[in-house]
Amino acid sequence: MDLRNKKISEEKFLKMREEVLASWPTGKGVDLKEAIEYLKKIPDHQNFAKKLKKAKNLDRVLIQPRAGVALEHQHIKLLKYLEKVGGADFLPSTIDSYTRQNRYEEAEVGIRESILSGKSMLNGFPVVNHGVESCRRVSEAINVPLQARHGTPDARLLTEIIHAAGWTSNEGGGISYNIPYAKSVPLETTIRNWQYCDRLVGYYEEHGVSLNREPFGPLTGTLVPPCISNTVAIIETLLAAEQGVKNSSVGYGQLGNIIQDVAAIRALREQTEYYLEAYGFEDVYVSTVFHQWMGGFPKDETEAFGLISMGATTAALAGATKMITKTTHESIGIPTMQANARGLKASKEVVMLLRGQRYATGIKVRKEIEQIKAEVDQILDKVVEVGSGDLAVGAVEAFKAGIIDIPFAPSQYNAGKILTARDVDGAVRILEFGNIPFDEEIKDFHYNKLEKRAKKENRKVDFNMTIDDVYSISDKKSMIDSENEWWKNENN
Amino acid sequence: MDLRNKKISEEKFLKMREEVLASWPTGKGVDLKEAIEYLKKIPDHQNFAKKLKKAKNLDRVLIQPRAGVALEHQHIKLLKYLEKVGGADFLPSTIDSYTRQNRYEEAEVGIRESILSGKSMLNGFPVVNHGVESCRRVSEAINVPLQARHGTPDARLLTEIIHAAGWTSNEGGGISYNIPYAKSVPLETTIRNWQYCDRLVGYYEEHGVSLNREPFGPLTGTLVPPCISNTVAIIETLLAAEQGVKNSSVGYGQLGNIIQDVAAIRALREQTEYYLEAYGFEDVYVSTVFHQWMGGFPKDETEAFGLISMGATTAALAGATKMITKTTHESIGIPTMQANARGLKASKEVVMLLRGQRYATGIKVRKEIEQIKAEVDQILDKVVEVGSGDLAVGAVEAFKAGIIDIPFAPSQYNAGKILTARDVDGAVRILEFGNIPFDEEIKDFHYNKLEKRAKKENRKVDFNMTIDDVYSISDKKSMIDSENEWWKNENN
Amino acid sequence: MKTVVIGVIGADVHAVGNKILDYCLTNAGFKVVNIGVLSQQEDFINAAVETNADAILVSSLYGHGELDCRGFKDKCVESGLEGVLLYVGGNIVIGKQKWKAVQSRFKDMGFDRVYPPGTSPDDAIKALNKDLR
Amino acid sequence: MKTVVIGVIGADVHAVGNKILDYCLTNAGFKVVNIGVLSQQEDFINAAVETNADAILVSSLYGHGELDCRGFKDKCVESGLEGVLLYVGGNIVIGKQKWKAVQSRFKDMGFDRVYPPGTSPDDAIKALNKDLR
Ligand code: B12
Ligand code: B12
Repeated sequence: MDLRNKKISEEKFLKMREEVLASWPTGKGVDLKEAIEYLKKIPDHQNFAKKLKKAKNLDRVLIQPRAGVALEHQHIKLLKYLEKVGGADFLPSTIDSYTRQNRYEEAEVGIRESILSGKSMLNGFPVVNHGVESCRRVSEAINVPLQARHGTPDARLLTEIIHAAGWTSNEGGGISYNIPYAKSVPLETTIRNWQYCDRLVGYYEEHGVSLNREPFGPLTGTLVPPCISNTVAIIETLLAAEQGVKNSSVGYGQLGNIIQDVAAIRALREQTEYYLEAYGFEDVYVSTVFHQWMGGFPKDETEAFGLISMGATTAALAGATKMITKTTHESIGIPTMQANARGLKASKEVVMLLRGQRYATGIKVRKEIEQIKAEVDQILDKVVEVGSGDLAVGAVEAFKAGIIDIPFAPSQYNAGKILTARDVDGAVRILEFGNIPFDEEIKDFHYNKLEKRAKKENRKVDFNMTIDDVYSISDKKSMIDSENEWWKNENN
Repeated sequence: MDLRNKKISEEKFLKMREEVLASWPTGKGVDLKEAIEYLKKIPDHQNFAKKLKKAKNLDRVLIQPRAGVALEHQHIKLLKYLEKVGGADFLPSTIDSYTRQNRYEEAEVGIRESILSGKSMLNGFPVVNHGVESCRRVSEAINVPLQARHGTPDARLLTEIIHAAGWTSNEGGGISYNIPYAKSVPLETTIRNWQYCDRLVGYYEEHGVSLNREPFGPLTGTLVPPCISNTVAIIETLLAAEQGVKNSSVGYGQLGNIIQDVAAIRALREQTEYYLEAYGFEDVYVSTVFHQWMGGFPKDETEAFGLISMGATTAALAGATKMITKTTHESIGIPTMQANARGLKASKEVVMLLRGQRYATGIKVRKEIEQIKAEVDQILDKVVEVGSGDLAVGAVEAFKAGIIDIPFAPSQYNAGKILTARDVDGAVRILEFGNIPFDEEIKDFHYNKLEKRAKKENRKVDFNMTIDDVYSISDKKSMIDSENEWWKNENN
Repeated sequence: MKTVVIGVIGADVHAVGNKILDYCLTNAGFKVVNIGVLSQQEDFINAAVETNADAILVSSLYGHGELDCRGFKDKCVESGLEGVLLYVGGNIVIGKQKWKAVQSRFKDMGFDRVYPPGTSPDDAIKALNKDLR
Repeated sequence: MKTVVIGVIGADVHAVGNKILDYCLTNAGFKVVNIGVLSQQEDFINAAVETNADAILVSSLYGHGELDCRGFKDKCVESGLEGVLLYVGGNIVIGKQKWKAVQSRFKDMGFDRVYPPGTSPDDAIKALNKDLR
């Protein structure tokens, strides 16, 4: 393969652009020179990269929802509401799933049907169909920085349009927007696509425009162990830095054990910074993103509030820079704007209450940080090895060999051999390693943790544990049943 | 004064009982012998004391709401709902304020008006007016242990009735049900009254019935520093133990800084056990109670959910045995049963999620524990000193001298000189010590913490800080305004 | 300098708001006569008569406000206080109720102004300044 | 042994429920033909024709279910699959909507059974066992 982790030359990049912009009519609306001027005029507090940097001195977690509907005026109404009523510090535009698969004709149908039916028939804002002018009206209607959030294997055109429209951040990456979001797109292709997206950001940076980039941390959102998601985030940050990205947010999805979650965010920040330096990038600003629980949500809205606020508490204790909030409609469908604002408000209440507070660096947190770091190091070493020193090649080869393996991912380029489950404290551990290259010490650590649970619950460590844990956050019925039994048992 | 911390002799006690039972017609309904037989038949999982003991092995915080309405059948309906829908592990009967002041005639009016108007015109269940038989119907209608929660300076008759009715726990104490709940009742009187209540429990214990007692931890619920509330809880536990109480729950009201809250609960448990042993009581079982924020609540129901769930997270991390939950109606009025159940559900979700998890014993928590313990020791030493070795006398004298001083308390027997405010991390510190007998080291500690905040906010350490902090949890408008300013400031 | 009597009525011991009202009203230039918590109608009236007060601010937080405030205005009139302003505030009824209905019930009882939960002291001061001009 | 085709329709990549349905249905004694995520109507039909399936279980989680399922029944009939059971489940519409209305819209489209969010695999198995007896 001719994939390489190497900055795309300006000449080659500008040539590639022509092709990309020609792939759908709205591509014509992008004028790079004019866009640079436009972006330079955006005030600091509406620039994602700059607001994130400044956040360090505020001492509380900033909050951002997910949100997107089919039509421009309704999308604007939604975002304004989330800013005013929800108190969002950053705003998103979640992109619809047709656009994510570059099916712009189907997105067009969705837009038409939405106009006809009077309600959004798309699960997001179809940014490519709307084009630069429309997207500028969106970002100009609000007072906080705006980011595209999607899950698009080939987001090149999308990226061109949103940045030209003054959206100062883009979520995604060659791995994180492929393996959880596609079935049969080769990793090589998506890494290349995202090198393009990052190169565009690099181009803007070279011309004095700061933009933020954020790999998608939680992946499938379902029992992904920290070592896997952190490894992916670090790789994508390094690949982005190579293309000239200067402001990176690395993300992580809450798992539920506070110690593990706090440790994962800390390890993520520290190792990302460490590896950036080791790779010679000394001017990349790193921030962290904590996603409230990304797996199946409880149906009951009150329970959902408990989960949301508990996630917010964890994010605050971890000292994450930003938090992506969930809503009490999560298990049902796209939230109403009211429900979305409520998720923000409950979260904001918590992070305001916890301003300035951090989890004390107890021995347990420190041990967990060391554990995660050791695991990430072992995986990353192997990635570089199978890539013969090239990180991009290594990533492709690592997935092929199952060295990186993401639970429940739909992609055929994912080995799908890893199995995970919770230990007695609710931390996510690995029960089936597939080809993840851990030494015996690490394997024993996971094994012992799960054995302890197996003993306590008088069962075996097997796939049934994994299945139970897919439901353990969303549905506590069985847990409550067994508690009720427990109270009646004389011998406890 | 002839007050002494000394077990009331059985003879004297039985004589006192006659007088107490004669003070209102329903007193006749109490037959101690029959009550003992009745209580012995209550199954373990409905006995407060026994369920608390067993809870140690469950590894999660048990939850209990506040709740009480005027009429029996509506009160039963309410409790059943909170058990079934809310998932309460313990149930309460909150007693109305007329009963608390022994104004049984007015309570009678309230009952009549409630029947007429079809809604409860009392803020609780008037237990004395209803009498033993009615109260038995209440406890028999539910499947979890039942406790009276009130705020009654003279609860002797109330206590007789509820225990005879099979309610296996009683909240209160000579200090905690006086200073925050009365204006002009001498402390001597209430300590004596509560010696009686505790002696009754001691009598039951002597006859093979386990009952739980719980001093009211949060006092005025408003910026009470841990050293004060822990001191009061320990004194009341020691006084109760002297009368024969064997199962004590010591309580504490959330302040908002997680490290301080976790430390306070841990210090409370450890010091209560320590002092019990030092006083020669080796068979008293101690558990802890965490009250979700007891001061002014946010009006917005979603913000209230955030606060409630964040409190639940803290309780879990602290490893409290039991938690008293709040509701999203808190700032408005007595909650509907639905709102009450929602408070329980959000809380239960959190404690279920955090089963088995504890705050790692980091250095910060340990330091805060030592801090609180040192403060409590210094106050308690002085209490014993001014009591010439007698704790009951010491308590009375200590309040007289302001050695113990509770912020915002209505009682004229409270010095009311202490002032408190939050430090930069939101922990409650003391800015005006009045006559609290701290050495310079401790005073400097508080002083420095508050100075740091004063510097940060460019203001003075004074009563205005206290006032702002009375509102800082319930109303974040000014905090949000100053943040908005902050973002626009170039120099941060 | 205008004189206002403040206190918390009935068997109510909520002291925090009372202490803060005292502080803020004093700061705002009123002469505050604070009879504290657990005050009966008679206590308010006696204090107002003795100090020749311009207004009585009744607080009720604990839910029994409706029972405790009945007949208050009549007693005021009997004691020659018909000209004295009568405000009530706090959490004056039990539970979450439609505010309009609560307000008019208390207005019918003779209160000049009726305040919902969480009213800020500033609002009280503004109203007093207006009504007592 | 009865054969069921399962898959996730449209541009939908939600894979977790699909993998779990596969496991549970197999465990319950069905022959499961899993065409996975990002499957088009044609993919379902081809798989059903090839394997002579007894039922097709369509999952849609991401909200476009209504757009993606239009005309599915007709295509089935065209391909000679009129006798094949047609279930749909997941989060089949956008947002929180009245379930009764949603259900009847999908029944009108020709689905035999329509499932709300969070349906447990056991419910699917029970229904299949009943309908395929
Ligand atoms: C995990 C998750 C993701 C992961 C998926 C990873 C992966 N590749 O699998 C990620 C993060 C990548 C993701 C992405 C997106 N998601 Co998503 N996701 C979820 C989430 C939180 C859990 C889904 C899950 O795994 N549940 C656990 C499994 C076991 O349950 P299940 O999927 O419901 O399936 C069970 C039952 O429903 C039933 N069942 C399923 N199908 C059928 C069929 C039949 C016939 C029967 C009988 C039963 C049945 O059995 C299954 C096993 O128990 C849900 C919300 C929730 N449920 O809490 C949102 C949710 C499904 N996602 C949603 C959306 C909109 C998206 C996105 C567009 C992005 C976004 N909002 O940012 C993208 C779409 C990408 C795409 N093109 O599809 C929405 C759908 C909205 C709607 N319908 O109105 C949801 C409901 C969240 C929400 N409220 O907004 N998502
Ligand atoms: C702290 C507190 C307590 C403490 C009080 C300590 C003390 N001695 O002061 C303790 C724990 C002891 C307590 C006890 C009880 N409480 Co309490 N308590 C509260 C709480 C949480 C905060 C009150 C407070 O201090 N607020 C801060 C101050 C600054 O605000 P404020 O009191 O509202 O006063 C301000 C304004 O209202 C206004 N204002 C007040 N009066 C007036 C008058 C006028 C004319 C004007 C213009 C303005 C005005 O100005 C004040 C200053 O800003 C409230 C709920 C809430 N608000 O969140 C419940 C609350 C008042 N309590 C309540 C109840 C029922 C009780 C109890 C019966 C016990 C119980 N449920 O367990 C007992 C009653 C004891 C008794 N006999 O009175 C209920 C009342 C219910 C209702 N009205 O329907 C409330 C609303 C909680 C609830 N939702 O159930 N409580």
